[in-house]
Amino acid sequence: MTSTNLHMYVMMAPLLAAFAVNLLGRVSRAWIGPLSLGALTFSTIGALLTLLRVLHHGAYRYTVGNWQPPFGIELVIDPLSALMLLLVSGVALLATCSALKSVQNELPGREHLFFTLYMILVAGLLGLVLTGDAFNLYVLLEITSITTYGLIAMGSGRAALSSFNYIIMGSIGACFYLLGVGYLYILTGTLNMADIASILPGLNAPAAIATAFAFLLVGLWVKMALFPLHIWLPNAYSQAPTGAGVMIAPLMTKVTIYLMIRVMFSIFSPDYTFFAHAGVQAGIVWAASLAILCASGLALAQRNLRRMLTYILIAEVGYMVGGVWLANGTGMTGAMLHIVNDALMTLCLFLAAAAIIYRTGSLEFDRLHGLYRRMPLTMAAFTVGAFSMIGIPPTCGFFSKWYLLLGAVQAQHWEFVAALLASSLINAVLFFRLFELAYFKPAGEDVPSASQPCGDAPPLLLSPLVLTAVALLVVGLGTGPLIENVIRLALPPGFAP
Amino acid sequence: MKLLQERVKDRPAGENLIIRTAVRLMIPFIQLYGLYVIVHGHYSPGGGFQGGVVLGASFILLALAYDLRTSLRFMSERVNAVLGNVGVLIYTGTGLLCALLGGLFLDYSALDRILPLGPVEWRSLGIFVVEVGVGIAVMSIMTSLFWDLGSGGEMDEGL
Amino acid sequence: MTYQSSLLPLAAIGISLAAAVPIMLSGRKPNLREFWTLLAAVGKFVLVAAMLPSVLAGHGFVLTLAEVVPGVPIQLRVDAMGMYFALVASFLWICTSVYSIGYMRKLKEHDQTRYFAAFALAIAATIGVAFSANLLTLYLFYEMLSLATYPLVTHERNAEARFSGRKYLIYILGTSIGLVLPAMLITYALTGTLDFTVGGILAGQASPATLALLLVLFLLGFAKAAIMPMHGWLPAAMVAPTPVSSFLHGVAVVKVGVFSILRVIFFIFGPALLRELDYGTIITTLTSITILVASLIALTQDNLKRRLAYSTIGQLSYMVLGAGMLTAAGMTGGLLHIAMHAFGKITLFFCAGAIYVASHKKYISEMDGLGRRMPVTYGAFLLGALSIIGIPPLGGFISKWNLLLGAVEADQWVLLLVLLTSSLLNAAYFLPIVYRGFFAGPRDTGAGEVIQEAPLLCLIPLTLTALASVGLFFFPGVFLELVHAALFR
Amino acid sequence: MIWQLDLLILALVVVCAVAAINTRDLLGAVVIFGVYSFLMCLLWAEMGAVDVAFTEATVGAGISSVLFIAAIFRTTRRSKD
Amino acid sequence: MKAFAFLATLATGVALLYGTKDFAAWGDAASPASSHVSPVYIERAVEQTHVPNLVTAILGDYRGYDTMFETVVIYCAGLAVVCVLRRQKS
Amino acid sequence: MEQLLAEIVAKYNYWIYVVLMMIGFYAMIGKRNLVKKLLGMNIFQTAIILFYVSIGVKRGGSIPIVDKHAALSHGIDATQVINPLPHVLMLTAIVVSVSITGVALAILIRIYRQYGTLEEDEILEKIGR
Repeated sequence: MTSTNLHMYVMMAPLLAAFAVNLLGRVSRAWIGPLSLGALTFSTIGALLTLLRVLHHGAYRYTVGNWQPPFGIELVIDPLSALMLLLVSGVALLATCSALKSVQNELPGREHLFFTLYMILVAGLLGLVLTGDAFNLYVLLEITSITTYGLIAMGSGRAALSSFNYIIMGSIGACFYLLGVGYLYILTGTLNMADIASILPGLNAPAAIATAFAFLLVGLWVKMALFPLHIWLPNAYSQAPTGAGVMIAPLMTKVTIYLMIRVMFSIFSPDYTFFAHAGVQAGIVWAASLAILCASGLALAQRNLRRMLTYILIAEVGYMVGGVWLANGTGMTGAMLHIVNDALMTLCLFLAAAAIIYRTGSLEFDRLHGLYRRMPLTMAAFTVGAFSMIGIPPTCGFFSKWYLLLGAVQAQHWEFVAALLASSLINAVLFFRLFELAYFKPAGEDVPSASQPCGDAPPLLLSPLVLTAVALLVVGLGTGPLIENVIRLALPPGFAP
Repeated sequence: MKLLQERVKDRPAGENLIIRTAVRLMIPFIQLYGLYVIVHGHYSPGGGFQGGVVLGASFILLALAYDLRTSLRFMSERVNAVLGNVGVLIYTGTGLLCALLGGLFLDYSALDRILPLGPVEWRSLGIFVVEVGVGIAVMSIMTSLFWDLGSGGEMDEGL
Repeated sequence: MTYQSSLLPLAAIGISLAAAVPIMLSGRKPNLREFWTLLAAVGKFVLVAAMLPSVLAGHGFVLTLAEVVPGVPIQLRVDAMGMYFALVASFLWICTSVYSIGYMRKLKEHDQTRYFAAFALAIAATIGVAFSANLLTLYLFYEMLSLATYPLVTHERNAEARFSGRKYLIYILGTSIGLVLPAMLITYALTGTLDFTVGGILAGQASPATLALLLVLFLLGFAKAAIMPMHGWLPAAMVAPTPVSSFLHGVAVVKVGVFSILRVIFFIFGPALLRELDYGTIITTLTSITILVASLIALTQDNLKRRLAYSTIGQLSYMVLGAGMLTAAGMTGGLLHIAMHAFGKITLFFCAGAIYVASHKKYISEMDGLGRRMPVTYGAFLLGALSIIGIPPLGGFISKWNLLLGAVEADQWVLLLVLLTSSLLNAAYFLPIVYRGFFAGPRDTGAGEVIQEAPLLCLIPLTLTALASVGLFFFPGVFLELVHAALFR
Repeated sequence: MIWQLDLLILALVVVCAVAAINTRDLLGAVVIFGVYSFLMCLLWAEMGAVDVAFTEATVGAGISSVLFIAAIFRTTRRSKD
Repeated sequence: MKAFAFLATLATGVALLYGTKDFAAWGDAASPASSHVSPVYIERAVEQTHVPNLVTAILGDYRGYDTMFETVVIYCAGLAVVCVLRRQKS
Repeated sequence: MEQLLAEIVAKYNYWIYVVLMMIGFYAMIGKRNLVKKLLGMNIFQTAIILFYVSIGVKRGGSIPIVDKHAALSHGIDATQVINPLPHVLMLTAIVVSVSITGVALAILIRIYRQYGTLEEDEILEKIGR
């Protein structure tokens, strides 16, 4: 095992574990837990080592199959991708603990299938983070999509229909992306991102490049559910099996936003992205502001915890897209930081939702009464997550919001400032409404108390939740070093925060 | 006589001796062709994927002409699932082996350390190995896809 | 003032934060739980007091907790102004703890564990605000205080408490996220720092219009200072148990608001800048209106705690008004009023609580003749009221005298008029209570109902604070010294 | 490369695509789609993409159609548009 | 809905056609797509891999990473179908 | 005008691909029958494949399978062989396409089991009920 291949092992461990789970899991259920947790622990440690290595020795490139780029497929391991690697594997590890328990509960007898897809999804996300090849990105995007379709469709109720809608929208997104790649290929003759980036400035083909740019971005926007293109997300994420939602919700949109950053800066240059088309940059910030407001408003109308969280998720997508498109270093720093923070916050909230659903069987608002008394630790962690979403220091949500706001102030995009503040306030309303429900109404008014199991969720559900809540605080207080050591290096040149 | 009548009755509509016989005769050739496509992918159009599809098609044909149970007799569900895993594992395993042997991931020339045939030969061989893996996986998955879609997941009767 | 790195400020904050854990764990053993509370209270006071000599000698303490934003770490710093506030708050916490124990036990309140835990968190946040080295850190503790007090406000868990809780949050969180946060961001974007610097950081960094906007955002944004129109939460929050009202809504929370505003005025804008732009007028206008209107409303309130609440709103504006005068005496008076009002008002609230504990009466109109049965309580009430009205020989006189001086110094006769009128109004809404207590004939009190003094654990603190009010008139030394150090050194 | 043939196939492909999405009988639509795939595969073969054509012939016209038909047999042939 | 779909389709189509404006002529051997990376494949693939079918050579080796995931995609599809359709055995 | 005509003729493949793409896209978002949506998706994807294959074409080029010995002994003129890279990409795309179709069909079967219909509006009606 040489350290050159470390990131490959990080990515391959979940993939191989997936096959092992499929083969051994059908023999005995007992294999599933150790295999998946073991693989993900390995990945997390590996990702950590990769990150340290990148921080010490600088970014490096890796060519699969030892073919010189642009002939082979190139992987890029720079600070941002190493950070994402750690984030994805870490979040997946925590989510898996919870999923093991809730899947056992919801999908008895099909755990090995679930976890095979699940681990492949993790591998796909890890692969996405690493890749430096435009077409390889498409393939991996499809891997993550197809596993997600399957995982979501395993849910009950309207899951099948939601999954089908997701397939249609997801395919449109992927096809648009593929079209964009095609346009770039026809112009440059290569698929390697860095190579494309070096060729593009010398080309005289404004129409085709603009088209390619537009299609790549729209494709990714569909995948990440930016506001008007979000319609598939709330149903899909809230109908999915709990175990799947816990992992998909924090990671999918975040990784797609990371990909958008990749496309914007690794394929195109910041100059092209922001300044080549007058008004586009400002227009997108406006659109993101609108997205934040609308999604937050829609969240107010929800009466189910998980649906509410999905709308918040959509609003958060607006945060990050807007932040990147503010076109200054601070905004970008905020967006990148928010990728990390939002993944953790969403994970925390979805883990809490999973624990609640495990105990009470429902997430409708009128079933949440008296939860503070029944599940104090779960609710404490949930509260921390909610504070982070609202943006209360010293949870990490505050600091990324701080950078986003600061970027908006510097770029004089007051509409974005207003949207962010309004959405924070709406989040406060949303969560305090929940706290009130869970705090004031005594349990067992409408349900016989005998059927109400008391006490916190089992340790397998609770420990990742508490860990995530602690991580929210730790990451919040570690914002400075995180930005200084990692994110600052990931910004495109000329964009100091 | 009565026995014969019952037999005719039992037989689901649309089944036909000619088709069955023809299919029975064709299947070995189809499978042989599938294998050829996989193996000969280096020199002619085709490769693991196409060959795998052709191989899978042979089982589908069997399930179409007879019924699902018959095709399940030729290739049980369990074996099929294992084959699917094995196919993908061959590919990923090859890639990983290259990395473990000190080369880069999927760099087949690193396999030279097992048996010195020369890097270029190993590349050719590596491509062959992974194509076989793809073929096995695709065959298995295509068959399973049809089984499941054709029976609505019940795995009892086909179309 | 020189600063040396030290863990003391963190310890002073952390002791009650840490105490929350054993408090929660020992929920089933009330004695043990309250032992922890008292231990933390005394420990905190000792820690704060331990830093006092050094601060008086001009040597502060500093501790950087985390680097979060370039130029703006999460940093604790003990300077004279912070020391002054922390000293008041941590001393009064001891009194309140004792009082709480008596009050809660007598009333057999539910959820006492959560109550004491939240209280500990709240005081930690208060001291955190006092020791913040920059606006970001201050904001952090400010929010922490808002959230820690929410369970206290909604302690009763009935519809009214829930409604008040909502109102409280909407005002406090709404303003801090909606107004302070953008103001802070703009400040940071303009100057690149949020550090509390003597003389301010904003001078010459922005246009007068921007500065005016910032000032208004800060003034209204720190809604805990209850400057109208952001005062609505304070009367609503009076549904909380009386110790909460007395300590948090009489002292800690509201003064945190005032303290934050003063920090901004002195160390972000800087008196010189405000004087140059003549923006003191903005502050004085807003606060004058608040003082008069709040006093008038207080006159009409029959619920004792609500009357005290409106009185508090008026008195808080005194402090900001003093700072807004931008003269030496005015600023001294404003700052000093924090302590003087704290001792007076906490006495009044303690008395209100004692009356409730003893007689379950909330409305002033029901309290006729109570004073004769509860002479100690009513005596203390009188002292507290006199102090707040500003009559010598009580502490309130010193600060009010300085405020009046400041108004004269600033040549603001209108302000002088405002101060004098409001003092009259203060007397008008406080003295009748005492009068009714001692001289109004008792309406037919049933023979079976014998009203006695509240339990000893309630009486001791309120006597102590009342006497302290008197003592402060004669020995304001430490506080005066700290205020002078904060303002002029 | 014979451009007349090319154009003819392209025209047919478009016709088939339109027909496939407008046929109300789903089975018919799928069969037309099979034809469409086959024509596509011809087109590609003629463009020199033999491997793609081979794949499309086995997958698009073969497996895909069979899967569609299997699913339609399990569900319904009816379509309103 | 139909009108919206039609408009969206039209807009996409127009955008794509607008983009083709800058393309090199169809079938041009000197177009960038055919002159940057692919000639190297054509000229060196046989020498480097001993596989005369260039598509197989690229598929299996140069872009083998893609193909690996392609196999995983189809594996996932098979698995997903089983997940979705099979009812749990009681 | 003539130039425009020449332009159109020179790029007719692209035109056709755009038309196919539009047909498929329209079916995906405009049609209410779920199977039709799926057919649209397949048409969309074949359109993209057509586009990619068109990229690789070289006038007068031969198929990308070369003579091994000729290649090893005296090299190959790259302009005479069709660009194989788009073909490789499209093989992958076809596989992805069929995979997604398979999953989608399985989900369709489940939807049909659940609601007894494959028309979007009827399903929505049933859900609303």
